[in-house]
Amino acid sequence: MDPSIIEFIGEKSMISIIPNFSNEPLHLVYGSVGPFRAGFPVFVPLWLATHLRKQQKCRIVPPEWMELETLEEIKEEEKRSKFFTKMPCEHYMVVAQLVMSTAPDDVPRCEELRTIIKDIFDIRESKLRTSIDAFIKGEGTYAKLDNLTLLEIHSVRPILPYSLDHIARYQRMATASQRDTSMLGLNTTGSASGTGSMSNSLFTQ
Amino acid sequence: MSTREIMSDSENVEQAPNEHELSTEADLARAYEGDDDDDEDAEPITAQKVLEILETAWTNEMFAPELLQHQSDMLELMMSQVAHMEEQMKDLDKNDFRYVVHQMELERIRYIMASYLRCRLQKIEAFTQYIINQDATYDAADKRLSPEEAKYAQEFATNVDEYFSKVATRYMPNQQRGEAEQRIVAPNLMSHVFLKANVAVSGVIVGVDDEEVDLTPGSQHIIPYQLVADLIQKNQAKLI
Amino acid sequence: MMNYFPNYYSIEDIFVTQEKVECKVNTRLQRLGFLDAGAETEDLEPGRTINLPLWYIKELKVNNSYFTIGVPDIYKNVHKAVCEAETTHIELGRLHPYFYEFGRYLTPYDRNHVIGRIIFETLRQRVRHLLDISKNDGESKREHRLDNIESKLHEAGLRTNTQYINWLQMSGNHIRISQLVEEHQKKRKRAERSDDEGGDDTDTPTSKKRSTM
Amino acid sequence: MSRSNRMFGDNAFNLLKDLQRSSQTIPAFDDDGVRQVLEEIKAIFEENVAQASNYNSSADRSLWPLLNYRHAALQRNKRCLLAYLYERMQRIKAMRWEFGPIIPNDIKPALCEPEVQFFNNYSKSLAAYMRSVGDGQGIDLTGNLRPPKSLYIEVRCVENYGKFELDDGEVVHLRKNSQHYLPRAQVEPLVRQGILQHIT
Repeated sequence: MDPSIIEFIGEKSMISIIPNFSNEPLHLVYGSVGPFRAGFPVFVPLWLATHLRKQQKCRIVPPEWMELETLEEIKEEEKRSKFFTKMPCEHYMVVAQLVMSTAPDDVPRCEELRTIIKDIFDIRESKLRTSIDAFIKGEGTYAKLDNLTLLEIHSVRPILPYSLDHIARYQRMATASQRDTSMLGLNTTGSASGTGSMSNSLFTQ
Repeated sequence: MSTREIMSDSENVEQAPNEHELSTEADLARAYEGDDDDDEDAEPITAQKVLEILETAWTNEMFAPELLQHQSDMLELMMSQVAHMEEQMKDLDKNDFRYVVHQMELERIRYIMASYLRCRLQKIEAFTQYIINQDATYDAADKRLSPEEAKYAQEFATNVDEYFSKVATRYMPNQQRGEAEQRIVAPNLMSHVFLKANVAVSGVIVGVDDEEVDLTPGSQHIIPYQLVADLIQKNQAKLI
Repeated sequence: MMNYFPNYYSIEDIFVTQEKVECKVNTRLQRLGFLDAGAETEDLEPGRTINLPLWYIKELKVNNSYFTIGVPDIYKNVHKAVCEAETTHIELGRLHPYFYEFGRYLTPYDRNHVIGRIIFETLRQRVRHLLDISKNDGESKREHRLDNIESKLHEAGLRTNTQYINWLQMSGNHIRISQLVEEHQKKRKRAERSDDEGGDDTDTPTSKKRSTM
Repeated sequence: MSRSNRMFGDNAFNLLKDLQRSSQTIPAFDDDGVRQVLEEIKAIFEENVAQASNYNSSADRSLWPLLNYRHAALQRNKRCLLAYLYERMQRIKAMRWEFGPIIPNDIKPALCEPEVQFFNNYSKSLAAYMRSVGDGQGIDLTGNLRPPKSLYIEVRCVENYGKFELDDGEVVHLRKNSQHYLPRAQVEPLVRQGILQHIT
């Protein structure tokens, strides 16, 4: 899975736009949007918002959290907290990225926001690495990851789950061989075909 | 299956969203809800609901190491829905606002369906014999493979066998007992996955030493798949 | 892409099981002399030390009476580092290209039960390092530093990072030429260049029927 | 058995090693290599059968280790050979998804006849499956490969392709270096085939 799929999933988030045209509501499979009235805000899925913005048919209203002071607070909170704080939007990176790249003019202090959002992501990512390290050294096979967003999870995928798979595999092996010193050589395919088991089949044709 | 598709706004813009329903046979709705009771008037299912179910099936399928239960009823409904909307829009101007927006959504839906089925095909091709054997032990209602997939799996297995036979196996001494078994490729069910609980689930075993944990709704975890496979099946949690 | 989980057809696992292990012959083994490159006898004589491939060893019982399987020193040698949790600097790939998987196969034959523990601990200690070097490409890309499993994890990590960076630059979502076609075209161009000039290239493999279903 | 004999299974292993080293598209089917492995399998088997009759009729167990070793070698040979075929099969399958239902002419000689047969059966079976999905409504799984971003994309023509008819009957002329704004879903296969290039 690459970020374009995470973006695709995040594009379902609803966002407010101010259209410069009027239209009746549209009944999409995913639910209705509209009616559109020129100059009045209306919520639409992000994929539609960016499309309309590119066609210059609307202005995007940045979500409430996309604002310097709020994000400063979030950043400080994130630094202070041992855990992952709950983000104002579960697709904050995708929303920020799409809104700020399609409609930089609609977002006041866009560049500053970009930096601070990137900071928040980086803080969380490095926190994730540290907690992974602690978790792995603590011999666990299970961990809680509340409040992590998809893109943050993606930053350690597949390396984290794969590493855990290997570690668990070697752990099982170490434990198994300690338990049973007389066990057969392990066959990769799982069948215990030791030397004894072939006597009846070796010579049949 | 006879399905009355939902009306799309291109023809019927006045229609209220809650009337966007796929009138389904009762057993279809029950097929998903689980047939705890057999009343005839099961909730009709909306196109929106069908899409949500497919989306969840898609993401679960992407992250689960094994093949999950097929969703051919949902898929069929959604494909009819898409075809129906296409049909209704075909006379619209390509630059019409409504046409463009609906097309964009349909492309998203088509992508989900195609990606979902591709993902399943990959698993079917990788674990063919494993899946066929497994399905042979399940009741009709619990089969992992849809009838079309079952046919495909069988053809694929035969095709591979033929190739191997013509080039190699027929020149080899007879197989021993257990050898065919040894060659079956199986998924690693102990793969770690990322999980999000949909509802509260208590007493989930999370480790080899039977350690138990209660999952709160919305909580996220990384855990070996096998320990939570049943939660996915019962829709109590989803893979992320 | 799936994680390493060997099955009957796994090329990787076949490579691992091709590796040889030193074994001591415990008893005269009739007509197995050909396994001993340094001897001229028909039989394999007790006391000789020979190299046997893993694919044979794994079929032997741990307590078989024919051979004693020697545990390679590489595992003993990292024991101290593992105990001190100082494994990140070890050039694992130099010790053995399949440090983990080779060790995994030998675990049951190690009567002291250290190998199993060592490979488990070593990976556990080095994951953080793997995560870190996947983030900073180029740095610490030294040859021999990683074993085969680790290189695979590292490559996966780098790929994730590249994808993320491309995404940030919004360049990740182009439809691209299929990999096989691209490779094939390059090959063709090379061939054309080395061929005579003015060769007839209307017969390109992709030019005619191109339906997809 | 001569002293200079390499250990059993080496031919089979080399088969795999060569394949592994080769590029993504497929190297020529190694007829000789495969035959040698099959011969080794047959030879080991026959020797074991011959000795086994002695073995079974006497109480003498001294040949057991030899039989055992050769049996393992036989299994090893089989495994390498089948893994070789399995890996080739993966690449042949990939060709169906990437090139389409026709094997490029200059690749075809690399396949042996049963492989061509495999490709054709696979292609047929896949097409039948795609047509049957959704109670016969059908879906093309070789398209819609990436999340859609827009209905139309800007493309540049890499080679002279000629006429291309869109679903609505409109015909565009795809001439080398010409640029077009076309429906994404319809031109995706051409981009995949390297005829068109997706530009921003």
